[in-house]
Amino acid sequence: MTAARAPAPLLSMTGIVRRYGTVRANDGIDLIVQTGEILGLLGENGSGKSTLMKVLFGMTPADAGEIAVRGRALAGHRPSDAMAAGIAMIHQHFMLVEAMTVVENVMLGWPAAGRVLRRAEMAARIREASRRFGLDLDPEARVADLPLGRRQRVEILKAVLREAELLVLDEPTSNLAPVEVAELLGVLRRLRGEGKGVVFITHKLPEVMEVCDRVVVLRGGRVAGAAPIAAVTPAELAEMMVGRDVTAPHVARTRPPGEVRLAVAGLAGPGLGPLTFEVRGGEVLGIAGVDGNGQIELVETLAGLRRAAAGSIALDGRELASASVAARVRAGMAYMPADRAATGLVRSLSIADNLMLRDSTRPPYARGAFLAPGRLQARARALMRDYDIRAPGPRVPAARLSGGNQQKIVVARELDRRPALLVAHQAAWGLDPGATRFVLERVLGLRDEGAAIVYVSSELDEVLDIADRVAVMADGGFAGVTAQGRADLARIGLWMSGRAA
Amino acid sequence: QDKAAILLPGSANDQSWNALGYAILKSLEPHGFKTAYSENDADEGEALRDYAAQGYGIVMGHSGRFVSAMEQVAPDFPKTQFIAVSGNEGKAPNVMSIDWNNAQFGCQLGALAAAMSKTHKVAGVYGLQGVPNITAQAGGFRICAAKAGAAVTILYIKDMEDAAEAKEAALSLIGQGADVITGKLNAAETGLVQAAKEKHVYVTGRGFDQTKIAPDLVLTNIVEDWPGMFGSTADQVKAGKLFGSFVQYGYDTAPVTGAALQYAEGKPFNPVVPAAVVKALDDMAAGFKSGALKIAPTDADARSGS
Amino acid sequence: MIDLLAAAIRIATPLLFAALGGILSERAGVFAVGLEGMMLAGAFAAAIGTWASASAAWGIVLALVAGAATGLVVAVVAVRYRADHMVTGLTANIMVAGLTSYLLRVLAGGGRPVAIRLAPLAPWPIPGLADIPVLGPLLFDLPPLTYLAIFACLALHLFLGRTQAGLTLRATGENPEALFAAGGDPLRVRVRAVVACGAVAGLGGAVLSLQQVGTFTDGMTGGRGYLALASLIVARWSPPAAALACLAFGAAQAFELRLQGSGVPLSSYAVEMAPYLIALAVLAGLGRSARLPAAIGQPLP
Amino acid sequence: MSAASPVSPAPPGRPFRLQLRRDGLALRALAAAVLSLACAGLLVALSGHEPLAVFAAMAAGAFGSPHQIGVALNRATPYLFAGSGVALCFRAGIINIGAEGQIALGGAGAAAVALALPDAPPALAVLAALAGGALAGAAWSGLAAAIHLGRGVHEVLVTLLLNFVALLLVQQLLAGPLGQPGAGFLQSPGLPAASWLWKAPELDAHAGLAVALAAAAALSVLLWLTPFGFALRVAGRSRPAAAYAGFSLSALTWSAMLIAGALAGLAGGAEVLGVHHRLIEGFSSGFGFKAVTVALLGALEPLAVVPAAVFVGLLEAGALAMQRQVGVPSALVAVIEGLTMLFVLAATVRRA
Ligand SMILES: Nc1ncnc2c1ncn2[C@@H]1O[C@H](COP(=O)(O)OP(=O)(O)OP(=O)(O)O)[C@@H](O)[C@H]1O
Ligand SMILES: Nc1ncnc2c1ncn2[C@@H]1O[C@H](COP(=O)(O)OP(=O)(O)OP(=O)(O)O)[C@@H](O)[C@H]1O
Ligand SMILES: [Mg+2]
Ligand SMILES: [Mg+2]
Repeated sequence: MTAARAPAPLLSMTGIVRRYGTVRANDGIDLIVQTGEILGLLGENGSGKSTLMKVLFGMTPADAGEIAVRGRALAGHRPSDAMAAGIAMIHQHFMLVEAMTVVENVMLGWPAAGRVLRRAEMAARIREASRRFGLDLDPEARVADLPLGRRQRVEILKAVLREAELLVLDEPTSNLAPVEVAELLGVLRRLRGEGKGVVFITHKLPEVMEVCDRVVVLRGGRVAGAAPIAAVTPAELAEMMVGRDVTAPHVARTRPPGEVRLAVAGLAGPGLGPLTFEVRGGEVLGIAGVDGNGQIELVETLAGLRRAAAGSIALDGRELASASVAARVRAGMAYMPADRAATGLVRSLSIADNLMLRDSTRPPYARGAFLAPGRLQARARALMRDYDIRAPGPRVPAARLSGGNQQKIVVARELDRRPALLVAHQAAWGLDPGATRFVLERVLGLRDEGAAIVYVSSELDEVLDIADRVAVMADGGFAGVTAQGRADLARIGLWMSGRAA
Repeated sequence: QDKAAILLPGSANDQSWNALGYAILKSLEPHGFKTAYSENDADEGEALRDYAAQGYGIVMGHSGRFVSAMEQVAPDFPKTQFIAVSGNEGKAPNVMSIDWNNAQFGCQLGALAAAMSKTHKVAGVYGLQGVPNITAQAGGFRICAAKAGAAVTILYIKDMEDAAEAKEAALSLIGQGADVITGKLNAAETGLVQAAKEKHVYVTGRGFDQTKIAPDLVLTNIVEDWPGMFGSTADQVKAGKLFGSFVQYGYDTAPVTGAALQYAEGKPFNPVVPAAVVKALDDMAAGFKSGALKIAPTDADARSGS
Repeated sequence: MIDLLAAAIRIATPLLFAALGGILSERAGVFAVGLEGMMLAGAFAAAIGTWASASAAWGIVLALVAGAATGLVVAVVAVRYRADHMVTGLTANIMVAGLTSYLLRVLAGGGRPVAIRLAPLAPWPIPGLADIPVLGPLLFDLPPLTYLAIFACLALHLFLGRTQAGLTLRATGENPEALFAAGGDPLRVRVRAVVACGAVAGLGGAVLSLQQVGTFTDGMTGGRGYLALASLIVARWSPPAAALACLAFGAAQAFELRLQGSGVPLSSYAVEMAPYLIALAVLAGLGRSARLPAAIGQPLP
Repeated sequence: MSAASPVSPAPPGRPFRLQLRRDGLALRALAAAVLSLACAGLLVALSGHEPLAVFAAMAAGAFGSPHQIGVALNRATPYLFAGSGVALCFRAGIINIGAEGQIALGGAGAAAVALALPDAPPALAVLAALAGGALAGAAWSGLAAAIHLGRGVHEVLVTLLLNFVALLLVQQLLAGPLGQPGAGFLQSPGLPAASWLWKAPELDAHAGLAVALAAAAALSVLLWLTPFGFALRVAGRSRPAAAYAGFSLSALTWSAMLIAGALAGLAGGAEVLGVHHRLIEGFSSGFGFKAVTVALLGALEPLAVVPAAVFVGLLEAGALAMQRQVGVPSALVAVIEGLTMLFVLAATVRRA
């Protein structure tokens, strides 16, 4: 490198265009990343962040544009070329083989692992690297048995071990507990210290403020703005992203909590309970805690997807612990599962079909023994309007919507039923601030209609914003419950970290 | 020109039953017939109808399975003679079945096997339990071998075309002490001979071809004389006569006996068969011919096992 | 007993080759319903190759080639053109059944049915070992393709577990997108796996025609490809377990023949159900643990 | 559902989706047809025959006369019955390849009922016999469902293995209680004429086709216009989503299997009552596997299975007639059939 010329940037992308049918996911984007820099890539849902990074990594071809790493144009358009150029990517949906062990996942496609696999050597290197970065990992563990936080460590280790120069992380913090987020940000800083470049995609502005050197904001497939982090405030960033105010909603309570609607007593099952709690009409019980502490067991047992080993679930006095899912829906229970890709939606079905997913045997969707396709389309159009689901029409498959709009389908379906009880799990997962606010507002609206709400999220801020009472889950039970909200932050933190996995 | 066609239930290259059917057809050519055949025909009724409509005077089906379809089609083609080879029913005026007397030859094989066995254990491998000509041959074999003092085991396999399975069946019988093996199979018959060859035990086959595989071990073959059986029938059909009956050939219908024991051309038995045994078998044939000896095997005689 | 085991080994050999091929294909994410056709193609090519060249070695080579060609057809239609795996396999079976029978007549018989006669491959006793009582005749006095099957089983086991290529193949069946993201080419892996599946299954056919009966007859595989498919699922896609499963199937069939011979008061049809019923009972006993490769049957993105 | 992963980022399990490629469909289909004809022509030439004459004979065999068309329609009937049932199962993500055995037993059931009611009046005899076929088929698929759901054995294996058992069972029945004593073959006595399916004059197509068409139409309505069909479609694409929607997966599996089994049973029944007029060993050999092909060729849409089944029926009727007219080995029929289907598959239908 000569001193005379400025060194070429680590990465430069120019004029990237990627069209999906008529949608211009990327519409002429320029992006530069320097060595030793953490670049925050922001933008609301569907603004084109993931697409840009997939183009970079060769997961999807670009329609136009150029990519250069250290001034040298990328040879081809496959992940292998990107990796050869020193790029590693941690995808929004992890690219791990769940049935395989950690060490197998690390060795996959890695020439250094040898044609005849050097298993023991690789396992040792994994142990060594995980010590260096403070990421505790058992190389022989099966990925399927790992919680999401651990899976992410596998992805990070893969990148680190391959000595990637540029690391791309697409929403890596969505599923992490605060402790794990802090850990991850530490790892990113360490990488920056080693002179690597990082592209960090997130919807959480505090994380951006904490770790990034510079931000680039996308909107509608174009660069809407860029700035060094020191020059912007979170509010300005939010403004740049969505063009309006997206601070936490303060929906004024229109009536005080009423009678007890949900009464859970001695509820227990594998990895759960026994738990006893009540939720009143017009009350939000927030459940915080590190993922993997019984949240999924609790919500699925409430929703009827898991059998309770013991205990009772009474909704408005009706015992539902052994009722079928369908009976619970009929009794007024709504449920927004965390796993919208596989459970909450059938992505290959149309928006309309997804809107009737849990109500297909009831009017207005069914008329006698038959479906009423005409009414379905009309109803779907109305819901799309009411819940601001942005799509060309109700016949579009859900898979073609951005994550935020997909989540709105779930919200519309579950809230439109005017349920007596809403069980919401990670309801704002992966949503941009605007969409998050939208969901929270709708949930609070339901509260004001007198429904009981159980709001489960690993996002403590979100829980604190919305809940009347906060319970913290640990080891399948409640480590503590408080009605003090933020005033009790210290104790909540203790409950969460005390038995954190 | 007169035309004759045959429907084969399987493939003409099975080196056994269907190949025989093909040979039957060819044997009609010297009698002045133009011939056609179709194998594995998935649509027997349609095939019969098609050939009859094309003016074939003789339409044969090479298995008892075709009788059923013939009964349906025949009324529409009164000038065509339908013949089920190895069937055992006829229907006036123009559906007939021809077969040879499996029981008589099965009986001879039984006596031969018992005489040649040193362990006094003999065995047969067959397919399609319950089909009359199978019952006749297997039952005849058991009755006469048992009468000659041998212990008899009979096995049925799932598929008369599966040589590998037949070979396994034969090997299991040999493993249990049987040292003479017989059977009535199609493509699978080869498997019997291969097993006998590997384990050096005697075996009977269904054609000279099988003698060639193991000349020192094949005792004899039942060689079916379809040309003989068809010869007179075909000539009569040509002359305008139609049959609607079941004709069974055997030693009692000489000179056309329907089948013969043959080791090689003109040679009924392997040289290893002692003259005394040959004499006994010839006497048996004479008995059947004169009517002094009669045999009518039942399902119980043809049962599987010992 | 020894006799039963020897029979089980004989019956298992063609099944094992096909099952090993099937493991390659299914582990790479392609349903191996075409095993029957691949075996049949192998059986045909082995017989006709040996007949034409008078050398069993050529027959075996041709069996590999014909099986691989069948695999290639399946791979092109199911992997490249993303047709359904199940139907592609079934259709390939139909086509191969017709094609072998047709080519036999056209190539060997000038349009006429023809009989091919070959001397079945003789056993190769291993000097020294073959004379051990009991074990010798059972394990060390086997025909060549049986040794090859045992070797192939071990080789495949090591390949899948110990090599980068094996890891890549398994990843293709579990999560092809992850492999793609790791720099691999799932399409190429699948195509190669299915072609290899065909070649190995073709050897299974060669066992039938060349080693066991010394001739080719139409449809001579008689459903063994489907039994091999069942064995590899019972075996949870593991080569050594597949060897055991095939042996178990072989033993069940050998047992069935002996059961009939012992004179149970049942018709032969009822007794012949035994191997299938035993297989079902074993599967039912194993219960729910079968986990298909996660991406099996799914088209590549 | 695994207890360990709280939020699974994995794609939905076992989605089952077939699509017609709409882009340039006509062109692709044409290319497929031309290619398969070219390959078939090459093979014909290999045997020393004139390809054009062979194709002419094939066309005549398929369309040559009303009777030939009727023959083709009769061939299509069992494929249509069984194929639309298979389509329903596949839509629900249940890979049922047990039609082969269900058809065979359906034939046995129909024959048994027809023989048991020798004096029944025609309409009653036919209806009762068809019901007997449907019941027998459904019983067999029900057995598969019970083993699959009760013991967790993969449905492909259960249905596959039960096929072998079913065929042996039919042989056992023919060797025993259903057999015609003294017949030269494994077959039942002829069925009373009252139980024969009505045949259209000229065409000679039997009434089974009409029933099959009605069944396919009914299935299509069931699939697209009822909550039950919706549940099936959801279950076929995502099992977790179906559970979440409140559908009982075991109930869906039971119903889809029973419906498919009954339809396969009807396929066997119609074949026995309409074509053979008796139960005869091997009457349905290969029907079940071909029904799977037909179902997928029809993109798993019961109404689209109709043209797929008729296409295969015409192809077979034409090819079989062709071998009789020209004397090409019959194996060519299977080759042409296989080739055409592979080309059509590659060109038009894909999983998505
Ligand atoms: N495979 C695809 N097919 C069709 N459209 C797509 C596809 N992938 C993305 N899109 C569209 O491209 C646009 C950009 O999507 P992208 O996933 O890049 O957004 P994003 O910024 O990552 O959003 P999020 O924050 O929700 O992850 C969206 O409108 C989306 O609907
Ligand atoms: N033949 C039909 N009859 C009635 N409604 C239909 C029919 N085809 C589709 N629909 C309805 O229209 C919606 C959209 O149709 P589309 O063709 O996109 O179906 P799909 O959901 O993609 O399913 P597939 O691709 O499996 O056909 C369907 O989900 C269904 O509700
Ligand atoms: Mg994204
Ligand atoms: Mg569609």
